[in-house]
Amino acid sequence: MSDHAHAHSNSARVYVFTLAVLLILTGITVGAAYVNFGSSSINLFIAVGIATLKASLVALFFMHLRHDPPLNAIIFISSLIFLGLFLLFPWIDIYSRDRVVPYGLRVQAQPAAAQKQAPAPAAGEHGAAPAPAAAHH
Amino acid sequence: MSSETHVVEHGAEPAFRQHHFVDAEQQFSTSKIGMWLFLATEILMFGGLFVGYGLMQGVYPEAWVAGHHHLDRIMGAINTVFLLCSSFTMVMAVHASSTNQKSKTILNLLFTLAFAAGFLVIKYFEYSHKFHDGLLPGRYFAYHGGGPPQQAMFFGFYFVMTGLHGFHVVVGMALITWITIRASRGEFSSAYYTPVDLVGLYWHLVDLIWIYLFPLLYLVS
Amino acid sequence: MNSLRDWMMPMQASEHAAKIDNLYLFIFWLTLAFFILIAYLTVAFAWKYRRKKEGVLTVNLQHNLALELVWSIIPLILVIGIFFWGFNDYAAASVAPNDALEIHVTGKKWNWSFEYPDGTRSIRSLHVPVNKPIRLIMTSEDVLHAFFIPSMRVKQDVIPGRYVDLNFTPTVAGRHQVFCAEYCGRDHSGMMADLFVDTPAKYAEWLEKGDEELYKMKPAELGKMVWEMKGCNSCHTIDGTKGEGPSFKGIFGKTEKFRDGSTIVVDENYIRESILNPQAKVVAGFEPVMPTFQGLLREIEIKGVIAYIKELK
Amino acid sequence: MADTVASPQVHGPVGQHDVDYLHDGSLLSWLTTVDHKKLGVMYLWSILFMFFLGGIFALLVRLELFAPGKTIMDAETYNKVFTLHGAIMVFLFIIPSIPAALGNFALPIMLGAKDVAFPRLNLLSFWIYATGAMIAVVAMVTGGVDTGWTFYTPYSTTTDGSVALMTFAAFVLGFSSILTGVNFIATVHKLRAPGMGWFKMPLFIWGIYSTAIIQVLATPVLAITLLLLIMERTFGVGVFDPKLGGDPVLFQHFFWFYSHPAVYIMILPGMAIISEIVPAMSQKTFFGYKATAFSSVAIAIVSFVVWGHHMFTSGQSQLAGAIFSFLTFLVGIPSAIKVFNWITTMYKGSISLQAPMLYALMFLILFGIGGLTGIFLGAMSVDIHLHDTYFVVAHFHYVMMGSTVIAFFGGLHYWWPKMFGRMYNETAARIAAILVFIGFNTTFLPQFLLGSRGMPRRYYNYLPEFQFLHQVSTVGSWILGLGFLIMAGYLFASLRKKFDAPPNPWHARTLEWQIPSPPITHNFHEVPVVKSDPYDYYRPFEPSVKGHH
Ligand code: HEA
Ligand code: HEA
Ligand code: HEC
Ligand code: CUA
Ligand SMILES: [Cu+2]
Repeated sequence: MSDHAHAHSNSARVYVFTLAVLLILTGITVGAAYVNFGSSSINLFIAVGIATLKASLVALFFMHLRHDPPLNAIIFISSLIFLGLFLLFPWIDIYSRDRVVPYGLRVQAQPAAAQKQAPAPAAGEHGAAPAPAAAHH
Repeated sequence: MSSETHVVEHGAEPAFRQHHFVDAEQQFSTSKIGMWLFLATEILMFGGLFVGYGLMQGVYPEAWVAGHHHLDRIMGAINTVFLLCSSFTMVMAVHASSTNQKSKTILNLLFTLAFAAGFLVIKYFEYSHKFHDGLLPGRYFAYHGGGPPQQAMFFGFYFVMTGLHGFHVVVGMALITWITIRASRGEFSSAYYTPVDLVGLYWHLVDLIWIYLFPLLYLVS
Repeated sequence: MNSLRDWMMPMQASEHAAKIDNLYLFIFWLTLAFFILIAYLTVAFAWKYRRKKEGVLTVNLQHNLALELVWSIIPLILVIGIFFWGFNDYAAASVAPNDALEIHVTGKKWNWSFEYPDGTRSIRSLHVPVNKPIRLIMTSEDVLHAFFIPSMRVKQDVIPGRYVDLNFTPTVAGRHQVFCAEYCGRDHSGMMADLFVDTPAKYAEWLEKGDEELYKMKPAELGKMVWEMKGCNSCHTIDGTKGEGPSFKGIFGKTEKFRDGSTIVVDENYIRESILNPQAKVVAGFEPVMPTFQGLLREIEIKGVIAYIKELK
Repeated sequence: MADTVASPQVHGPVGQHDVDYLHDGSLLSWLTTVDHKKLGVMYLWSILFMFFLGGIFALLVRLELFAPGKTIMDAETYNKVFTLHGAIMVFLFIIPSIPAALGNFALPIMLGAKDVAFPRLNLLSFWIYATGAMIAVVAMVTGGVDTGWTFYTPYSTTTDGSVALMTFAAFVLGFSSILTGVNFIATVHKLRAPGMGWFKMPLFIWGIYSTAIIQVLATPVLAITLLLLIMERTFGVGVFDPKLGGDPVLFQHFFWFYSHPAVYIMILPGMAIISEIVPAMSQKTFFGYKATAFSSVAIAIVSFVVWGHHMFTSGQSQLAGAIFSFLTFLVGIPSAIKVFNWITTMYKGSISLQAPMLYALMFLILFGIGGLTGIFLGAMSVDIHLHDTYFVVAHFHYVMMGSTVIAFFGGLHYWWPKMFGRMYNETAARIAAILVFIGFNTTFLPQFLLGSRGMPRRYYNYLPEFQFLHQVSTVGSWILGLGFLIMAGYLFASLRKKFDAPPNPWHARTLEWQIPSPPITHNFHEVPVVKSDPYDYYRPFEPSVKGHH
């Protein structure tokens, strides 16, 4: 693209190429969303995987991390690592909370049987009764 | 007694260098570190929303599926393309300004602005469509088409996430306008194009966040 | 040693209290030792090496690997030990034995209410038999609260929209203090309850007869409380509007029509029958959905309801 | 933010740089100054005011608790007062205190730099702080806040008052903290003087640098948490409210992901000051320099993964609780390393017992108590009993007030001559220090006992059996107040004197002591060249700055 300095036309070519790959990847994600891979978590995995690929391309080429001093990449990556920790621990908590839903109550806790135990809060609004922990059983 | 050093410092130095930096190189790389640190805080801020969104999706999968059916994949995909292209024109602008191509810099910045505006226009149509259907966040959720009640929460996330992102787009556009003006005044050259570079980094981050927002909000079922 | 414990901690009144106290005391002595070490060295060095002459050069001590390893590794081992000790006791204390007596606890600004397996309910006082594992199944109706019994060494946040449990085996009969330990607004500090640990016989008697306070209340007041606490209010209003069941307002003395066309003048006996055997006569315009309260209401409470309905003119 | 770096800066005539920074420019010019020293001083006065305000609320809390029942205010007022006490002390005082006030002043000089990396960002950060403080004050007078400083949902989303405004204030203040952190990290990486390698940096820098890492990585999460809270209050977006399907325990995860690291935002700078005072006042090489430097970074990183220890009774899963408990204990180790290194540094020193050192000694003892009582709380079974009792209140006052604030005042006494060019009255300073020490322990030692005996916190009213200990505590708070009153007296008095402070009253060797007191606007006439380690007290002094002594 750049008709001006030869060395730079090289990097312009890299940008065009990057954009092309990004657009193709976008097409693939959208396409993949229409295909059922058998389980929604596979679809999720694919979508997030492609997004990560795209994000890496943007970071490496458009944001120049490839040529920058490593410190910038370290900053970028540590922010992702700490974000990962932030996701990890609440996730561990929410998915291992079973104990606190008392064994005997799981079945009873359905609104229909509400007459004999402490009334479910939110005055019987169905969805609002025993929340997160019970919901995924 | 210190005049000697001062002479050295003030020698043929460019006007943009601030007094506490030794040379332009140091100033440039310092600004970059500062920008990357700022981007890290942006990532963690948006990240908090992604964490909440992801955890709640695990808790109410049906509501999330039902909610995302209301989003228009095509619109989302077009917007993705817009932002990717704008990132490309942005990086071209940075490149042009670093190689002393003033008019090319300005042109690319204007392209970037145009793509960003296109993004907002499409967002506007998406939003007004949602408003019309009563697909509003939280308490204002007034959709009568049925489905799990936690869709209200899904749309809470949808509006907070896209709203915060949209806000960043607007801020980005303001910044781009500002450097376009400066570029037209001829303030940038291969010796000094830091503002273009930094705004570019910011703009790519806005793109980068959308790269995740798009599949997570529009595509995942 | 025990007197130190009794000075620092409340009475030990549950099976696992001693375990918690043992760890507490272990950490106490351990940290006290470390504290004395630190404080002694600090003060001693400050005094011994206080400046006597200005401008002297001092020795060059930069590091000493052996020493540094010692003071990193010894605390490391100690804290890992403390972790396992604390975790074990915690896990043991939070598992309910199979034969636990299950009592439901509801927190609501700013009261605790309790429901026993036989349907008995009480507010602000919890009765349990001694030496029997207790499992409290708790929820909140508004904001977070926390159920805290210092002498049992138990505490658990009570969360709206969710059931959490709390397990302990009381070993000392008598009255114990219950606090709300999670900030919940104006009367947070007044959100207390009494825990009465009774002998099994006394506990049974209490279930039968209820709190002494019931006998002190005016019948209509008691009736109002029953209406609120036993869930009558979920179907019966007191202002004349129709709920799932007929409103209580003005029914006493009124002639009631039934589904089968018969009629009756509402009196004490009819109300009593409606509570204990609701499907015997179903009021016209309503479904036969009212559950029986046979065994769930004490005689005195039924009398209270009757008195209350009489008052609702 | 881009423009903060890159705008032209016109230089005045050479002679102008010789004016001391306090008298350089009109009074009004302070408001738009980009000089890190002036900004440090402006922060200093702001946070001291906030400490005073928070302290007044603290005295009111203690006064109310002098007797059970109503003493001077009703329950609703009490709840607002302790909330404001906690929120002011945390968000407006202690978090900005050491980094933004003393750090801003000392850090660039200690590095041999003329300013921080982004001076205009520094100014922006100050004004964001001022705006946040203003919003907080508005929130206080328009309804107040009664949620506790932790803003737990669903109480905070349902109670009346200016909760949204107060959370917004904390949100704004967060950005101030973030920008300070960004600035310091960039400064440390890029503006070190020639010869100042990473391991030639004073330990104060290491501490502030570690703090800045936390500020940058944790504070954004607070921002988003508070934003979600505001959304929930105003739009009913129910992420945390169970009535809307949300999860209140998730709020606690969000809150403590920031607020636990935040307690290390408080203590690391405190430790950093102690690492400066102890070698200087003992005229001794720092023992275990590298271990201390790395332990700061280690604390900063590990502190991100222990937040669940505030939630052992919250209904989080046992597994999560166990992981958090384990990691909590690991944080104790780097702290232990530091404590032992400070003590060993004193060994065979030539220890001056002037005011800064008195504060350092107090710190060692009080942090010992505060840190070691953290071990009780980290043990899951014991915390079940102690959680949300006065034991916790006592623990965190020992680490925040007894350690960080004491270190802050130590640092203030240490750098006061440099900042303002005047010496304060040493005798008065020693008396005040001793009063503070006695008053502090009288106030908070009894609270451990209260807590272990079962007295819950945030209680307006209490059972008669707790009264005696509460009274002792209240009396202690008066002694403490008296100590601070005296301190305020002699510090203000010193400001009315002429400049009388020597450049280096403590015979310290870090760079800030090699320039005049108070420093000139651009700190150094020429770029200093660092040759020796910062604490080489075993050999004669080899200045890094030419022309000064
Ligand atoms: C400056 C602030 C600060 C600091 C530094 C700390 C330091 C520590 N804190 Fe603290 N903490 C708070 C501020 C702080 N804390 C606040 C504000 C709260 C309450 C918030 C609220 O609810 O409102 C709190 C609450 C709190 C809790 C929750 C209590 C509850 O609510 O139930 C816990 C539990 O684990 C805890 C633990 C610790 C530990 C293990 C450390 C460790 O880092 C301490 C490490 C130090 C040492 C251990 C001492 C030195 C070491 C030695 C002398 C060597 C020998 C050591 C051993 C053998 C172990 N803290
Ligand atoms: C940096 C943090 C910090 C600091 C320094 C302090 C300092 C003090 N705190 Fe605070 N405190 C908190 C942070 C802090 N606190 C937090 C986060 C909470 C929890 C809030 C919540 O639950 O949400 C809390 C809660 C808290 C409680 C518990 C309330 C309750 O749970 O019901 C109590 C009770 O005693 C208390 C007391 C004090 C006292 C007496 C001081 C003293 O050290 C104050 C000393 C200062 C002064 C006295 C002012 C300075 C004086 C002058 C300049 C001279 C003028 C003097 C006179 C007029 C006498 N605090
Ligand atoms: C699940 C709903 C429900 C609950 C809970 C309930 N009721 Fe009823 N009740 C009804 C219905 C429906 C009727 C009318 C049909 C009938 O007579 O069975 C009724 C009828 C009555 C009547 C007769 C009223 C009349 O006008 O003839 C009395 C008295 C009464 N209930 C008392 C009580 C008391 C006391 C309680 C609580 C201890 C209670 N009910 C709880 C549903 C309920
Ligand atoms: Cu209920 Cu505090
Ligand atoms: Cu913590």
